[in-house]
Amino acid sequence: MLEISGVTRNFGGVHALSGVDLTVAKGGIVGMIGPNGAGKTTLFNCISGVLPVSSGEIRFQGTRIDGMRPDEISGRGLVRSFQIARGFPRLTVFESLMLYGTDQPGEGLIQSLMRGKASIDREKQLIDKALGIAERLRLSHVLDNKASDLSGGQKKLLEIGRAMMRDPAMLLLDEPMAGVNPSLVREIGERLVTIASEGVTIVLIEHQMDLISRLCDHVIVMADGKKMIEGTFDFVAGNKDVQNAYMGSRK
Amino acid sequence: MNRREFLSASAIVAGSLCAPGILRAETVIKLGVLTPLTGAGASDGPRMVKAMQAVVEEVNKAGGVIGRSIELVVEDDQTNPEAAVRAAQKLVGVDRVPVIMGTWASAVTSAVAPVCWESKTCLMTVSGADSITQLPHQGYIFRTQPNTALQATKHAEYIASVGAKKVFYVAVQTPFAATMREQIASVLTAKGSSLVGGLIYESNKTSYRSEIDSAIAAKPDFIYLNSYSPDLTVLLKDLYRAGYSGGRITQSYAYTSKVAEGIQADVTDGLITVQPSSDVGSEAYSLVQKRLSNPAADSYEAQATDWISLALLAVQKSGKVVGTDIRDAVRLISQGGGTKVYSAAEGLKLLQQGKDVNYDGASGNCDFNEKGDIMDCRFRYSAAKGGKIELIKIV
Amino acid sequence: MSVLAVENVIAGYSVGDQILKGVNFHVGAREIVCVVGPNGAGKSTLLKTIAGLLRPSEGSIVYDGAPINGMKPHDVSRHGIAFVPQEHNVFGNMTVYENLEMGGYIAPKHFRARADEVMKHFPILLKKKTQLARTLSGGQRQLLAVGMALMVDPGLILLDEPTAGLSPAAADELFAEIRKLRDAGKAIALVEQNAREAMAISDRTYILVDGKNSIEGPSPELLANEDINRMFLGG
Amino acid sequence: MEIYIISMCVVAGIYAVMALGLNVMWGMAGLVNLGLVGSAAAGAYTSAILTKTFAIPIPLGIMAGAIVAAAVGAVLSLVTRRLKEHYLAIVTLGFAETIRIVASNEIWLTNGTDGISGIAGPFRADLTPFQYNLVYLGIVLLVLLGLYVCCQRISYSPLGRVLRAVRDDDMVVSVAGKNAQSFKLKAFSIGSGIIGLAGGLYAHYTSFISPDLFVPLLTLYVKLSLLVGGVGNNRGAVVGAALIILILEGSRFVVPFIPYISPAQGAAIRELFLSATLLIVLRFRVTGLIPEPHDHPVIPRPGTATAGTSIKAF
Amino acid sequence: MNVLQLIANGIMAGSILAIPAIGLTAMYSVLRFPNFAIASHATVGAFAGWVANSVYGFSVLPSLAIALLISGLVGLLTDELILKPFRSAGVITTAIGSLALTIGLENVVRLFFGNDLRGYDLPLARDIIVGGIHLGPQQLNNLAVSIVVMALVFGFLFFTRMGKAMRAVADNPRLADIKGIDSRIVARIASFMGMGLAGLGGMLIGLDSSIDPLTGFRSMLPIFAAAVVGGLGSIPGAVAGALVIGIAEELSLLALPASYKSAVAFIAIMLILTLRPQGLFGREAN
Repeated sequence: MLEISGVTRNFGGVHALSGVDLTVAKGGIVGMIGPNGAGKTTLFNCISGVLPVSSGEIRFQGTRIDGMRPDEISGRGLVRSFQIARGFPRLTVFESLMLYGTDQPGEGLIQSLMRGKASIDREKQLIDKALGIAERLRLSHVLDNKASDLSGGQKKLLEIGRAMMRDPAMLLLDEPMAGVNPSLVREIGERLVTIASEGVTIVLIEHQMDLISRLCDHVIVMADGKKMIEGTFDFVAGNKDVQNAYMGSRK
Repeated sequence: MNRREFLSASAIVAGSLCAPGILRAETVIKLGVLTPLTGAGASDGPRMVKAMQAVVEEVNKAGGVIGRSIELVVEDDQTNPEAAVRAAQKLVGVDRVPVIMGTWASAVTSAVAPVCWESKTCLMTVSGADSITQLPHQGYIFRTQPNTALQATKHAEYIASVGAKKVFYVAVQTPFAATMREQIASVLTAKGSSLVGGLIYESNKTSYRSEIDSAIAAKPDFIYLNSYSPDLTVLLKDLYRAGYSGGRITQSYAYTSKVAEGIQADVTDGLITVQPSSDVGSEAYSLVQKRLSNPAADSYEAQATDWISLALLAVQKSGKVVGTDIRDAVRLISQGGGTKVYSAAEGLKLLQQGKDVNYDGASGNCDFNEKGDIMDCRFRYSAAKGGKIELIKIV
Repeated sequence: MSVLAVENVIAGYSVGDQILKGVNFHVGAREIVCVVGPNGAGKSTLLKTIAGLLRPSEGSIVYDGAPINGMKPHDVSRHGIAFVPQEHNVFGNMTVYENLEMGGYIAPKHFRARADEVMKHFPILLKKKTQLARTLSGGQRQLLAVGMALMVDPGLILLDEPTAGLSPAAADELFAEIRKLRDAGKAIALVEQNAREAMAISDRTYILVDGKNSIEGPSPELLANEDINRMFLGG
Repeated sequence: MEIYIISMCVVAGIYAVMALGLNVMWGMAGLVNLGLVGSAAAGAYTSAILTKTFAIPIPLGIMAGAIVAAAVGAVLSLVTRRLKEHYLAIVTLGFAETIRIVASNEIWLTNGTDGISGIAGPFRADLTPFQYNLVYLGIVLLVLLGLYVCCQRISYSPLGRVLRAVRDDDMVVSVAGKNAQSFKLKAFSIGSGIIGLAGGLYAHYTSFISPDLFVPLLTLYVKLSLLVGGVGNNRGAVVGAALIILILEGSRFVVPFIPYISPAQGAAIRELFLSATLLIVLRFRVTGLIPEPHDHPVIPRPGTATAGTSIKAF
Repeated sequence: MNVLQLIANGIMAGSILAIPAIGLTAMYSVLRFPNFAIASHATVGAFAGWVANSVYGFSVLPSLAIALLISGLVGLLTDELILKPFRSAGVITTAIGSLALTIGLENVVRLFFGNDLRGYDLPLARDIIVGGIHLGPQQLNNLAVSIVVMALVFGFLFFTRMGKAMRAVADNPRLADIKGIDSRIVARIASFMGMGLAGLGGMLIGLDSSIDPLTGFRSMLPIFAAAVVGGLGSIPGAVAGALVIGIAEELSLLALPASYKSAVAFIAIMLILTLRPQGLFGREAN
């Protein structure tokens, strides 16, 4: 579904990504782990079009997407979240969810001035959808709060919720559970499994190994701007190099 | 702001709007002054206000007009047409002045002109754009500044008469800059001299070296500086530095006594200034010099003196403080066969005795054509010497 | 006897969003204490709160017998606590030597002697003395950041993920330097992702979970504990 | 007196229209624009030239002016698409100055610094000045009301939602699948078009325009109107414009009571008064007199107490 | 027209702009908002220098020092009392506050000095000709003053402890805070220095022309343009930007009427910023 070949990205001479080759098949949850600075977030930025690649190719569902604008990539059903929750501090949670809705005729000038039926109908559909997602993510009670008033964990939930508003084919989640309290972590985990079972492919950057081991069928390990190894969690965790690079017992 | 705060704020403002009306004494005649006190023209406006106030004081001391004393209501036009229109609306709407004097920038005059003629208010101005008197103003506009053709012709004749063969024209960007150039060129050619080049520059720059260089490159023996004070200072300094030694001429309103104070004398020595004037040894002009204690009273001060004098004489003549009557009376006291008078006070005395007067002003004879332009005038040429201005001649 | 005593501290970036929900934390003299825990548990926030970048809404922070909670960062640093943030911890557009000077801003008298000492300690800094800090490699930058902290001869050094983004070799080197500092008499508090390695060089470890102390104890003991290994260290 | 108050209301109304336009750009989409007089000039000149030279009806002229101004805004948005806050500010300021300089120089088109006079006003010849002002006030209020409704609708629509999201973080807007650049362009053209319309209204009201009208001072007044009224709030834009005119005009009546000052000093005190008032208002009401509403629902959400708020949206 | 002469004129014009542009950019790098009050402070400096020179008879150099000192002090005071409370409200609000302040100060000057044009008591000298190019001694003096001031500013920033602290705050305010640098004091120094340089620039502009309450406002746009083109926050950038503006305006005379001068400068700015959105010497925002 997602094919990445030979992707590099330089920041002023420093290689953040130095030739990443990997493929993500349709379905399931893929974990992406690796030490800080391994290039995981940079890779997400490149895939989502937020950063241009320096070289290499990225294909999504067979179409080349490197060089596309972020909105075009998002429009193809590839949606991401951010590691440090980013978003719209002056929008309410509800508005933030609604914003992510696809196919909104009301975003046109004429429709917004006329309050056309098409836009109102679509708005109603999106409201139902947003309310449903808020319910599932336990955000219903904060719908009218500004996003800037949310706790760190709630911001993370909002990021997931926003992404789900787009009915994505693939979700790239950058540490969605960081800073979320443990009971909710379990809940989000289950939610992700459900989402995945509905046919959404999820790529998940995460540091909590128990989560990775529980949720992911497949794990990709990144180190030094490259893919190091991939496989099942047990396979990966058993690898000496991985233990050296990630777990930190080098000697 | 909540509702109550808003209401009380409105009440205060409404109160202040009404206050002048309450305080207005029936006996006072209010005349409007609309002139730049801030913005680009701000160095000229206050001078004109002072000149007018000096006349008002003199007349009030002598008993006023039609038995009433005079008060000037001064508003700032900010040298901006938008602000000026608001100020003009206030003068005609609130103070109900029959005459507005003192607009300076042509754009300001053109902008307030419709407000004036529609409210039947006279407008007296120094603005130079020829288009102003072409407006459909029904006679309400009086411009004491000679029109471009008149000025250009007379100035060019003078320049040719002092023997200049190659003249260069430098002008700040104004509505009259380009037409003046054409007129000067044709007169010069007719007089056997020539215009070797001209440039129109942008105001408000801190240096005009390159402009001056390109002027000097044409090797002129005379340069016409059609500028306002801030630019003129820079131009004169840049000409001096560049070693230019030919003749220079400029308007007296640009080279004022204040400007002279700020520049070293040898930079300006030999600079010729010109201003419209009536006669050799014009009595009106010497009265202005005395009244303002300024031997180098410039064109704007002279014109300001004339506006207020004309307005007061016209009120006395018509016996009414009404714009339309003033409009109709101006020509009755400024031209024709009456006794020549050179100041408002003098003229008022004669008018009160039932005599006819013909006001000859500090800026000229003040004879207006049907468009409101002055018909003909002479020009007073002076030369800067040691920081002072010495009369050369009046032509 | 603790150099630093943090008691029941509650703090966060905005009202109603507390990240530290009652943390107790002590650092003794000549001791490396390391703080580990999952992302978002409040490890960095703890250090920032001690350094004065965040004002605790409750609890007390006592350093060397004097309460320092609520102080501004520059006052905290004058008390002898040197904080090395995780990112942006050097002045990129200033030279290495100028960075050291800024590190010792509050003690200008001893600047030259200290700078020489620090550069003797970290010879790479001497070599790169006149280079702009942003041209240094990640590891060199971290060394410079630690070097800047040493310029004030602090009693306590707070290090926020000093090995983040470093190559294993550079991380090893840095950890070795941290141990040397401890041996030279400094108290050090260390937040690390690189949990095992950090615990290996530290004397005591705190594990924070969701803004609260979860487990604390001597590092070797915790490292040897199977459950802890599985739950927090991914082993 | 009445005619003066009416004419000031006309001017305030035109300021308010400009403030509404600025609010679309700055308040909703967060795009700094210090060159709004450029848009006003484009609108005013277009309408003046078209109605004068080609004798087309005034409403059509004003509409054409708005369209040209919107196009100018679109071009400006494209040129500045990579620029952030302060850089955008200086470039837009320069853009407006460039338009003014072009208008001063291209005499064949704009009549240069002479300006264009005798621009037709609706029924102007058949009315007394008082009636004319009254009629024009009616027109301006009608236009203002119409635009206010339009701006409210934009604000309380999915479009407004996207614009406010662009204001917060245009990168995340892109990730949300919206072309942030095209929305910035939309905001710039809509705002610029509204300001151009105000320019046209002004031209036909006073019958005269010249390059000197379109100086940074006017931008400043409109900017201050919105800031004092409340950035991001259409009502704030209108109230702020009224307040600025109230301060500008009200000070005329206060200053004459100060003894021992010359007229030039009086003018200085008036401007000081303006600047002090603004500094004080901004100091204590940073969000303006009518702050931006908390949320902008498009239609009421079922089962919420805030369902009533969308009545504001018309 | 002689291209070299135009370039020389452009350098002269630019070097005067550079001084206040440095002040603006220095304040920006520490306080992080574009301070429009630079215009009124240029005027304040010009008038302070004028009082020293024409009223008290000081010669030009001490008058320049007084211009710097007075406008610096006024800058320090107005920043502390008026603008500082705005800073928590955001960049744009502070910037607009500074615009209101500039109108206020301009009118304070008008209130006391009136609108008359004033000139400094300063002997003018004719140009000297070097290799076919006219150079004015006064302008060479101005250039020299500009260069000395730039050197002093650089010296201050790179060789004094306070200057380095200022750079440190500009570079990374939070880290500077951690390292014990009191940002309030640095902010005061930045305000003093920035507005002092504005005042000095105002007087230099006045030396070449004349002064009135609008002296600063007239030059505000080119000063801002210089700082922005160079990259806000970069001092070499401010100098380069000022030279670009100065030279572009003069060179435009080759192809366009003089009345298009400023427009050319703005088009140059737009071109440069389209190619380099962060300005010539600016660093790319993250």
